[in-house]
Amino acid sequence: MPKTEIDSDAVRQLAALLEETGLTEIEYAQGDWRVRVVRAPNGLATHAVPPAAGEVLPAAETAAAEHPGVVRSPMVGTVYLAREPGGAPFVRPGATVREGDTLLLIEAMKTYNEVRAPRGGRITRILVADGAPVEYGEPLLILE
Amino acid sequence: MPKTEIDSDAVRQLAALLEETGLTEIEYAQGDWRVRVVRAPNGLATHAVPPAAGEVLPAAETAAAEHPGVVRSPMVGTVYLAREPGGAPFVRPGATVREGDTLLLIEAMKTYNEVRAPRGGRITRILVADGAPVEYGEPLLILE
Amino acid sequence: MFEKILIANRGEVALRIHRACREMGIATVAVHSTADADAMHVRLADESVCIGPPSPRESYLNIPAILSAATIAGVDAIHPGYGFLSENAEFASIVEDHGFTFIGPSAEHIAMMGDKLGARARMRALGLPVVPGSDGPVEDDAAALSIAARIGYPLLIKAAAGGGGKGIRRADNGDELLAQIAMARNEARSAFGSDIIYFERLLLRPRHIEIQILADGQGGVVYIGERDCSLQRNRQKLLEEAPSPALSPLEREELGTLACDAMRSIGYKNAGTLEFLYEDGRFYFLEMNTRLQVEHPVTEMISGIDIVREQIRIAAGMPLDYEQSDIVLTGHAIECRLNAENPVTFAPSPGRVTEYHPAGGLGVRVDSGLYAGYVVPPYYDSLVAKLIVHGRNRTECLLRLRRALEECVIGGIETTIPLHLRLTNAPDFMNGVYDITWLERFVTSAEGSKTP
Amino acid sequence: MFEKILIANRGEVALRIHRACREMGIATVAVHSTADADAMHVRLADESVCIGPPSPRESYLNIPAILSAATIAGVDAIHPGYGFLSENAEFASIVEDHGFTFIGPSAEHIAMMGDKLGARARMRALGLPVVPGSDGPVEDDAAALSIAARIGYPLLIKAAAGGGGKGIRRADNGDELLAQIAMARNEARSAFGSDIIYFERLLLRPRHIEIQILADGQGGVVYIGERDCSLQRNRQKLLEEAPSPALSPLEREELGTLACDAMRSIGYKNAGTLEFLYEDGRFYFLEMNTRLQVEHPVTEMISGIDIVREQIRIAAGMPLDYEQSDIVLTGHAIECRLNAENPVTFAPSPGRVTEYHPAGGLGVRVDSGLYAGYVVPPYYDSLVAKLIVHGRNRTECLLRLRRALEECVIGGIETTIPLHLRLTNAPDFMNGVYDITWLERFVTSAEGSKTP
Repeated sequence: MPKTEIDSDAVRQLAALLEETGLTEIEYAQGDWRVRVVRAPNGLATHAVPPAAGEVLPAAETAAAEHPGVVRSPMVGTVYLAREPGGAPFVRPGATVREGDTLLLIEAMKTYNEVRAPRGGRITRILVADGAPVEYGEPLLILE
Repeated sequence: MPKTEIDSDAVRQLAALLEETGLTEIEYAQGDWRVRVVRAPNGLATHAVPPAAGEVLPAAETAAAEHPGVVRSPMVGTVYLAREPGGAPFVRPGATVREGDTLLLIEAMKTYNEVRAPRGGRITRILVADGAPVEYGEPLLILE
Repeated sequence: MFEKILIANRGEVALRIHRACREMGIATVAVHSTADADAMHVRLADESVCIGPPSPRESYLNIPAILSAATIAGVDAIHPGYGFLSENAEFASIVEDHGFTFIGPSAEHIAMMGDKLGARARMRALGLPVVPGSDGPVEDDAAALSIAARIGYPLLIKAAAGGGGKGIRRADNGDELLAQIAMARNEARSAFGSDIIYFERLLLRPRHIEIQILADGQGGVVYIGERDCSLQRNRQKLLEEAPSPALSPLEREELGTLACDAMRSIGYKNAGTLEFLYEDGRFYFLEMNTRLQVEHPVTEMISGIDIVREQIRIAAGMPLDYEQSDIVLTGHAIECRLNAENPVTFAPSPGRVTEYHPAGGLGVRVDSGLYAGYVVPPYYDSLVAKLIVHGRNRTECLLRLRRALEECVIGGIETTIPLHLRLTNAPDFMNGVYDITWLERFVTSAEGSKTP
Repeated sequence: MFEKILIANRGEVALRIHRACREMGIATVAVHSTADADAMHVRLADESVCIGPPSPRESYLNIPAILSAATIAGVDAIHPGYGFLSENAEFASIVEDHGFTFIGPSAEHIAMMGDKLGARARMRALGLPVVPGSDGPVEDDAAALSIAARIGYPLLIKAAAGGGGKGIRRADNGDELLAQIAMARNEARSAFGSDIIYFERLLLRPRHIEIQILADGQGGVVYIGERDCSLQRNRQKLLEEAPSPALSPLEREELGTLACDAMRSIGYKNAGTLEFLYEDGRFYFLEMNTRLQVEHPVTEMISGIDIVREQIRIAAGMPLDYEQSDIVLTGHAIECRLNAENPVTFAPSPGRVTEYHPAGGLGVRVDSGLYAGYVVPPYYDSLVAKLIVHGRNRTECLLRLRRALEECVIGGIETTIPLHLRLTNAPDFMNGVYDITWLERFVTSAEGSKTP
């Protein structure tokens, strides 16, 4: 018998629909193709405790956080996009950079640490504002 | 008949999807090929507490408890299979009874209560011993 | 001491009794309806016996079934908890007739206090202040009008055999009086099988303050301070605290001493609670509960005394091993009743508890039979958990209570947690300035009904 | 008082600190590694900042990251908890240099007590009894042999810069001595960067007894009784109780007063613990911990004093608002450390907690960051919950402890609960007859290692 090809995206889509609609089970059939997804209502980890307060990372950016080209902050600190206040930013969206180019500065304990490009590429998005605080691992920009 | 060829990859893929999507069950069918993967959710009720101690109903009889012909105890008390100690039992396995026939006695608070046949039929099993304590709803015998 | 005790109740109080027995090395037998087969106390008990279907009448109020279970399990004593058969004199005497010990007072004392009117007269004769009233049954309308005129309006018409707020009606003047009397008699007849009624002056802004006593029936009687249970809705307590923010040490001692003297003179045996109304510095005896109360933990928290343990010791014939002077009350305690109800409409919310995470840490106690996956049955009381918090003073207690409420997670059903959170931020409550009419106004106010 | 405090720790102690702040109306900032993003205290804190990857060196020991977080969040003070940076003098001074308040003692006092050898000499000079020993570094082998001859065998070779049991070796005679010295120096050099060693008489059957003190640095110093921490395995405490079953009130007062005098004379500020060995009615000062201890709750349970709250008040410059005579110890308390370990082999057992149901009821306290669905990370200490039980006396406490342990459910991972259950049934423990060598023997005995 031939190896079956699982339509993962369809399953993911149904799982998302479960979440969105608050359903616990969806059965879906099309021709001879049929799938059923179930989520038991009880004991989901993150529901058993109050939601995290004062999260630093806004929900809007979680999508960006998943992007393969994301460059993350190597430390806790304050972001500076330019060498000095009002100066020209190191990079702008659309800019092309070579590996090792300085992308921005992160100030921690009065010392300015340069964040350099891990590889050559094009800056498609800058996710942080000048002077914004960032935590470890927070997405800074997207380099494609 | 040839050995079935298990599509392990498909199963692994679905298992991974379970994990990824947080689902607890996926049923997937394609043509005559069909697979169902389940992972018991966290915090199932009965796991979250110690098992009941001193259960009166032994596990062995739970099967009988499911039997459609089961006759249950209408009260807490002590079972007597015969009118007097050492006397002939009201019914024996294999016996045929008419609706209303006395099946056994249950003594509660020094009064003897007759348990009568809810319908005519044949006694296939007696699930309690003479003089045994029974709780409400406990299976007494099977009448088919 | 007893070797095995049957717990003739359900829910958190059944678990409470099981814990006390466990800690005394006494085996427990849980009797339960088919709806409670998965209850926590049933799982923890040494033995369990199913005694009937969900309907309380056929299970938790089913005296023959409970006694059969006691006989089969071979127990020494039966603890009735609160509610159900806990203040049923007939049950108490049948239990004793069958050779078991009833963990509670004598049937006579239950009957004595069950007759609210007789109890009131009795306690009055023993020196306890009572609410001005008819001091006896009200016969005909003529008598009613003259008695009412003496007492003054507004007044309450109450059923002599009443309880739980049933058969109680208010009259603001003579015209209302006769109409209300007729209705009160009908209610009383159908609810309690007796249409005997009496009058009581209606206090408009009183606090509900109750004295906890312990009496060993051998001359040993102590009071363990009071509880302030003024936060009520439809005469149902929602939050209780001890000590009362309104009582002075002198008032506490006077009232406590009066209560103890009365108990000693009637030879009472068991834990007991004397309920009073408190207004303008004066106390009025309402009634006595001859059983454990839902709110007993706040008294335990400030006194260190395990009241259920004491009930069991007393029933086993042991004298109190301390005197009034040994009882020291430290700090402040508050109990929140977490009911399976909508926190605004109070509509019952039974069903599966999907997540359960009680608060923890210093000064926090949770009494609850809940667990993740447990299904709250629709047949019984909506109380599913009690959060009890202790602090060195009322302010510390309030801050800790707020902290603990924020930590509690009960998922899948609605509970009164949001209401309690709003309460802990209400200035009147924070200042301890409230009476038995306050909560009704609060829950209907914007502040009290806004969803958090 | 502070408005915002950064909690520079993780696990149950981070939650413990958060609760104290919450109850004082102080906002909290949780700093955490990527492995702790879902931790309970992170969820409850007002703000959270991820400071690094799982490795403690890059997160909870990462001073620049923690200070950056403190700056960004704009906190007033930093609480170090226990372990990690709590006894790091450099951290304490850097924190103060950056204008934050370190909730703990001065860097000088941390350094003073961090040098075990110096601390021992210092405390001895201040009148505290110490274990007979070399009273200073041991230079060469000749000196070693003569000093050892004076002290007598068996003796312990210890690293001056040591701690946590590292670099400690035993010698039973002169032959062993020189060989063990060599190994001890090597261990010490690699572990602490210093090979300075000293000798100490080895007590064969001592108890570990520690005095809890509070000092406000303004002359106010009190002791809050002792804790008996003799139940240890590989020098790791497993169960602690207060008061000690072995100590007399007179001994308590004598030792407590000595400790307070010593603290007063060095001007110590913060909570602190002086550890002693106790054998044949004599005490020997071991070392002082200048931080909060894991087992602090047992002291809180018998004294009603919130030690973390006191730490914060002291750091804010407030004097103690009570004196020694105000401190009353009531009843008995025991703490069980519930570790994510196999209860027989003690192999770590990290992973997903599928069910979590803590014990409840009267006299039971649980300090834990666990919840159903939480994943215990493999990178840190295995302590996941502390069960603390209080009773009016040791017997009541033991029975309540057994009851509570039976109620605890932690599913999905292995824990030390079964071992604690066996402990509560061990006659020696029930009788309080044990020393620091007892637990090692118990866990390897049939009784101690049988699966329940």
